[in-house]
Amino acid sequence: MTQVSEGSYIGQNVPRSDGHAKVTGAMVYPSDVIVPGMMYGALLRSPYPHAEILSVDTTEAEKMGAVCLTYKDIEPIKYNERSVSIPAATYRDRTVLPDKARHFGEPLMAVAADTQELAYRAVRAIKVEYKVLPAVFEPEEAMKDGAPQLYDKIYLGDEEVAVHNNIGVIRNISEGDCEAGFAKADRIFQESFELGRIYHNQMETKCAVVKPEPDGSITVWATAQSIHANRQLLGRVLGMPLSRINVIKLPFGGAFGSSIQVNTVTPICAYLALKAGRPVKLVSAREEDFYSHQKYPAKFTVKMGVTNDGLITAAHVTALVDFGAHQVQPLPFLGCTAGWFASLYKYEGNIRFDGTAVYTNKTPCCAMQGYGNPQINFAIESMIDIISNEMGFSPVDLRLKNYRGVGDEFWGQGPTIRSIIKSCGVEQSLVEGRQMTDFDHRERPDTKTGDVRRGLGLARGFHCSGTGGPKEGEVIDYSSALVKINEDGSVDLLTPVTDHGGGTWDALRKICAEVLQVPLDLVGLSPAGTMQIGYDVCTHATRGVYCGGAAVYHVAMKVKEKLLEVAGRLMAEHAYNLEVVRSDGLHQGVVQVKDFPAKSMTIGDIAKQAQNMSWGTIAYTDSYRQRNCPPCFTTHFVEVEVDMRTGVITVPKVLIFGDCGNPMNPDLVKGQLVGSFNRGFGYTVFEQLPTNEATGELANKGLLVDYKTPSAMEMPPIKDVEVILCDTYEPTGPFGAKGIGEAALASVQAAISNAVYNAIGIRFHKLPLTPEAVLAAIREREAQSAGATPS
Amino acid sequence: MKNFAFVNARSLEEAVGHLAALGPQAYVVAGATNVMVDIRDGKRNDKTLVNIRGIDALRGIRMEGALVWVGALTTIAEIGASELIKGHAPALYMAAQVFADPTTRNSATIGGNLIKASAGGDTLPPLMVMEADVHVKSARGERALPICDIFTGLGKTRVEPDELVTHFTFAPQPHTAFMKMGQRKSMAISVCTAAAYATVDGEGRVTDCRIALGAVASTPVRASAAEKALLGIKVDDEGAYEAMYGAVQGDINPRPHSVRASVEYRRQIVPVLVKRAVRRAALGDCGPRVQP
Amino acid sequence: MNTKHIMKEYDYLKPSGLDEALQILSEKEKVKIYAGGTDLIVKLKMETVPDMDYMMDINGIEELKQVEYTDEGVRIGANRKLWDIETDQRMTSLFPALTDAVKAMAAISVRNLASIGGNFCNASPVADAVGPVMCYGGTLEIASARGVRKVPAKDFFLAPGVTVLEKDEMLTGIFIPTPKGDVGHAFTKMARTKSDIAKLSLCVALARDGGRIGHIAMSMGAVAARPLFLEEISAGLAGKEMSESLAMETGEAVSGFLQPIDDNRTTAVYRKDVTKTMVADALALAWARSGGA
Amino acid sequence: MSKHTINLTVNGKRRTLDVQSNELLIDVLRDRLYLTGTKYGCGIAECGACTVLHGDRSVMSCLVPAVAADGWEITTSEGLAKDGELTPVQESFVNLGAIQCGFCTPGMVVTSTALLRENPDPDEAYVKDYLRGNFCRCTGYVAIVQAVLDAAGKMKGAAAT
Amino acid sequence: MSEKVKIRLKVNGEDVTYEVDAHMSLMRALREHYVWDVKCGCEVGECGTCTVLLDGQAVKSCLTLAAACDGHEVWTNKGLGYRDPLTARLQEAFVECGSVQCGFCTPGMIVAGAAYLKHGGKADRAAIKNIISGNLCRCTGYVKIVDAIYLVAKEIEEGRLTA
Repeated sequence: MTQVSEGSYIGQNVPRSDGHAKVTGAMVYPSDVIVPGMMYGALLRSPYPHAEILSVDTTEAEKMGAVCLTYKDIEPIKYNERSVSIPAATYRDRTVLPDKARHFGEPLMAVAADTQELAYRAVRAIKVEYKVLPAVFEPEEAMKDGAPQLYDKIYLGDEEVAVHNNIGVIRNISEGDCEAGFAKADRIFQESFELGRIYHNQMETKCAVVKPEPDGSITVWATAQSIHANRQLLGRVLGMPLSRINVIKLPFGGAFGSSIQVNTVTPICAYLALKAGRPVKLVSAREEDFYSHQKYPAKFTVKMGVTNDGLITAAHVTALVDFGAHQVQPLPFLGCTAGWFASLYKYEGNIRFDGTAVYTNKTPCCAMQGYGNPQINFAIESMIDIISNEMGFSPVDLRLKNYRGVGDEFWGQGPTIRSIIKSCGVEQSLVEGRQMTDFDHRERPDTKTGDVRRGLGLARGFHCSGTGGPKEGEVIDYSSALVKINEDGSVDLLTPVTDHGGGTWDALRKICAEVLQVPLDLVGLSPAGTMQIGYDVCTHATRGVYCGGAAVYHVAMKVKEKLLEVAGRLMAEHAYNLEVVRSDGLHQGVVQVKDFPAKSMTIGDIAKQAQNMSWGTIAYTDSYRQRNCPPCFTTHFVEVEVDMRTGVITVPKVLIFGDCGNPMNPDLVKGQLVGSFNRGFGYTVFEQLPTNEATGELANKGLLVDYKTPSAMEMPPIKDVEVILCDTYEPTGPFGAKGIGEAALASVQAAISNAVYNAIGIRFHKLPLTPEAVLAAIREREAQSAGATPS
Repeated sequence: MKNFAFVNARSLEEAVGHLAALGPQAYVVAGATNVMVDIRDGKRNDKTLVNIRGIDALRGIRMEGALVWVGALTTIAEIGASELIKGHAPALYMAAQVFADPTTRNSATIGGNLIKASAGGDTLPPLMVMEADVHVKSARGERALPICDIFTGLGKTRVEPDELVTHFTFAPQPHTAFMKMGQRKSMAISVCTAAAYATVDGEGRVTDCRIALGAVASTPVRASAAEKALLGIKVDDEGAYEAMYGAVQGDINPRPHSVRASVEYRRQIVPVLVKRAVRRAALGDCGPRVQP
Repeated sequence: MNTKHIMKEYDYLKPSGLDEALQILSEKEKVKIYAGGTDLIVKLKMETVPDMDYMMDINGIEELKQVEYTDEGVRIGANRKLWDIETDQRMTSLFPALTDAVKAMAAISVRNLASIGGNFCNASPVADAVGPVMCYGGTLEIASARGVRKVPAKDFFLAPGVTVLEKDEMLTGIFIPTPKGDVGHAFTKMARTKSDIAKLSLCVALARDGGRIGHIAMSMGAVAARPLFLEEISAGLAGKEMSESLAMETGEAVSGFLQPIDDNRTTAVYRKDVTKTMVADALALAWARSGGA
Repeated sequence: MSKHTINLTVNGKRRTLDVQSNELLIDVLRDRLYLTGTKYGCGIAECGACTVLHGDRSVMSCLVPAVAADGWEITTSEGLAKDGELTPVQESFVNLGAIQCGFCTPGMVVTSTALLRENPDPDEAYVKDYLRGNFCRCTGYVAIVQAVLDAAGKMKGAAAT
Repeated sequence: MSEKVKIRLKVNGEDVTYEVDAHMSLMRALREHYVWDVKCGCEVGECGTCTVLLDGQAVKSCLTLAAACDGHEVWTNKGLGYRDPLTARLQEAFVECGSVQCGFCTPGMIVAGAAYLKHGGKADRAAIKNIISGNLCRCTGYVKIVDAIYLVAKEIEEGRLTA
């Protein structure tokens, strides 16, 4: 889509328009919404990982003035909290409130009361009798015959399906001929990798405020990555026409996938509000939020065949995933994981993926920045490092030889969504990074001595920009926009796309301003709710700018067409002889005759004249679907220091390459890459969520005091955090843009782990690399070498 | 800024105690329909509101010996629904039918109507033609005031700040009637009102007569000139009222520049109301058509 | 547990003087003292404060916030805020291990609230400020309506959350004697992140006697049920010639002595392992700071 | 449960409130004074989103019983900018990309304000240490530290001229 | 500044405690506590849109001193609609008869009408007119409002509904 004009905002650093509101505390997040007369909600959460509810007595709580909600008040409509797939590919296993607890901390009952304190006290006044059932926490255990069963049957689309051995989903994919590929190889490598559960720890806990309106409709403010997904699910579980549900778009305190589905609290809050006939606000405490959703853990076995000249001839991945007590779409999760795996390297077209996802009595898993990508990337990029080391290849060259780049096929979100790569910054990243870090001269681990050992590691990754493919598949992906020119030349932009802090909204404003050539500050982002604007699937899959922006581009182009048509009537010129240019002097967009700028009118004058003539508002609204899902690439060169005596890993230096096509706002792109590095560092070295198997409770009890992520102190010195944006242009993106969000995390983990290998010569197959794990590995090696060479 | 305190009087004794202690600071609230408006308009401020609404002893309608007893807290709705009042004081009954609107009548009290001492207070002319006594109580003692000389000016009465109106008494009088002229039929402050007491002999000549008028001067007034002019006339003789038409002009002094009616209009309307009130009083007709 | 709301019901009292506070303690049952609240409020949210009918706020008592230097040493009011201690230049020069320990605690916005006395009375085995006070030979001043008594800091703790304080007593001040001679101190801490609770903490305070160790005191946090004062091992070092091997031997000895546990922060194995190098390093650091070669 | 009348000065305005003994300052600010810039993130002083100024010092309002804040002078993120004009710290946060989702931003800005009042000439290590209790999940902190250093530079420049 | 008075009352069946200014009207007190179906039209008793039931009697809440309502029971249109089948029916009748235009007078009209019916009011158009004569409506011309109350009165008379 069109090149940018001279003096364009696109590619320029513009201070974010919501900055003022955010630094002054004025910004309203869902948990800040105050509706007069509102009640406060609270949840009774399961004290057991697996239990039947035998009886419930809410009498005491009701005497306290609370409105109580149990499964008896709920229509037992089965649903899946996430609705990105078409219904026929969606497993449904849950209701708004269950009659059986399947994980510790699962919401079982809810109350609303006049004060938050009263609500909490009322929850404690509810008497519940449980029949405690045996629980299962590990997928291998869960699949055994005789293991406690979470479900007998669930639904796939409208079909009832039986669940055997807690296996929720199996997804096996194979292309080419793996056996033939392995036969062609000179060496076969097989390794296993394990990534545990982590938690989003988004700053704002999940919450909802629901207000019953006088006309019987409801207004909803919630932590939500998709207002329309929330509306559609609420419509379904409440049995309400969608025209009665207005989910309002608000900024919220961080996503990372945590609100990619309709959060469990939201339908509960809606039910409470409708029962009470009053607005209800339901905000999770942090210790509740921990039990809401977590990142998918994964266990992989990776087998690769390589020829002596460094050609990867085949790859086979088996994946075992424990997704907890409910399905938040592990089926597409496995498909995506297969896609990320398949799209990293060519493998001569010989791939096989065997994925199994299993129910356990743990918190349900949902997307968290990558939907399987950081998990499988850690395995594959560790594998590439292993192969390089074992076979004596340069890790840079092995990647350059095998990566999928321009002209190759890319699986956006699994096998059904494929498009051809048209822009790619992989080569630039690898070649420039190799030079900047002097990568080829890094020392081998066995030459290093001392208490603190330094290492340099590399990994590369990507993510799709959206989930569009040339063929309509099983995944829904389109966006909408409404653009209207006001009578003073300013522009209203409505978009259903949410912004999680990455600056998507400013990017969309820039696209609109660029198409219509109006000063950026004249493009206002109008408040939007599901009643006001068309559908957008979700701000997920790194699609905000690429897909949401394309919809804005498409609609703004239509508005521009109308504008020129109206201008033509006023100026007695053919529309095709006219063009729009921005006039910073007039602080207006201007329509002028091509090559004769003396004849011109400001957009404000045109719109006002159109009004005087009663010609109508110059506006348009439509939806738009991208037919590609171009990968945005990242490459991480990470230096680490490992303290041999304590096992502590620090990162003194990092070099990050990001390929987001033409960046809308380079500072904000870099900000996402640096933020992702921090989270990746946390994922790799700090974060874990062990379960106390005696109680089913998290070992940290959901308290941040025992869930540490790297703080400002743990980050490298500012001067040693370098981010380079690749010089690429995506022909299918709005003004050449792709995404960056999830790609930014994909390769952090493997890069750190590979650097640790380079520092101390120990390969880690399991995250996190806590000081305890690292020191234990060092001690184990010491013991082995002491055993091998007795002194 | 509005500045009020609030005390609740649970008994008559408590109430007069509060009034004694507070003196002019006290501001008695009963039905509150006048009080709320005056507070809102800023006519009164820096007062202690003395709530007497809960004193049941001040409520009720009954015969006390030969006299009709009406508690000061009795609402206009209660008066308007009372068969006793309908029989013994038709004028008061009729006034209660046109007082404000049914909803307001559920709150407004007869005592409040007196204390407001508005020139157009609907219950006042009926009480005057019945020469009711107003009973008040204070810490100093009790006394009865004849209603006809209780009003000293607009909003002013001879009731002292420490005194509380407790009840009204009057002799039963079936030959009374009340007529009201308002800008509309409800929620209308009177353009003018007339209450009449009139008895006739066998030939239909007026033997005794009392007239009281509302909204024709700064207070409700007795129309003594008109009363004289009516004595001896035949009530069903249209022409006989001519003298009264002239005489009554001396009894009234309508306020100029009123938003509700001009002086000239009132002077024309008053004798009409008097005539109709006298006729209906003489005939004992307290039917629904209170308004012309 | 509820991190959004305190579910406990209690009355709040705010005495304006020490006598009034002591009177309250002697007269009322189930009184908990609120100084900085950084432990108490969290515990109330965790619902681990079973016996509390009254919260007594001692922030109205000025004398508990004061610090006084004399030739003998320093007396720190029990309710002196950590931030006031760490930014006190004289404190830093006299008792660097104490100010280092304070700086290693939590976040600035917590240290602005938290008091040093609270760090003692909370009686957590991980309390960072406790080790230095013990190693400096500090004494705690305990008052009640019955009078005042003094207890050596090392004898203050009985079990997790339990101290020698009687129910009518409160900690009013901490006295630390000025170290004499060629002294060297070190405080080190291992934690997951910089503002975290310790996996391990260690304090060493020694006085050098030429090439030999004179007096020495060592303590460790987060390795036992209460702050651990390594009395015997320390005593065994006095008079010994300082050397690298002595430092390492001591590390081994301390590690061997410990019987730590696994918890959310780390493992027993890790604690025992890292203790070795931590002790050796800290000893060497304190030695160097005392001017020793 | 005892009830108390407290006086607070919040962002320069005197406020008199009746509070219960177990009420927390964060809730009084958010639910009763509608100053929702102060955020709940964890409730146990692990994230710093609820940081406010008590005089010139930063404190976490999730740890402070409202009754114990009687007499305090409190500044929240809403009270820093005067007449709509951002403080140097706020301005640098906006200009240098130190904000993403913005939920930590009020606490970060408040803590940074205390920092610069304490030390107008901080280095990177000082800033990182001062902000170590303020959790941000989006930015990776680099831009935040840069913003504070930038604000310090601007303030020094302004003081010099 | 006025003294604060604490009053306990029953509002729409719920026991509540309000802290009100000594001079505050019941209408203001209700609205401050989010009972918003009690509308403020004139605040001097002229329009009737603030009509509520106080101990079963229709009163204009703007002319009622809140402090004096301690211990009393208040019902508003919304609460009656939830709990009282007669009012619920009357509300429906208003919708059926097209008695609602802008809707601002409606809550007061319905309370006045419900009070009439509860006190045995007959299907008598003149009486109905009289009973709502203190309720101002600027949209409808009253006819359909009278119709709605009449309709329900008729249903009661015909035994299809109990008053």
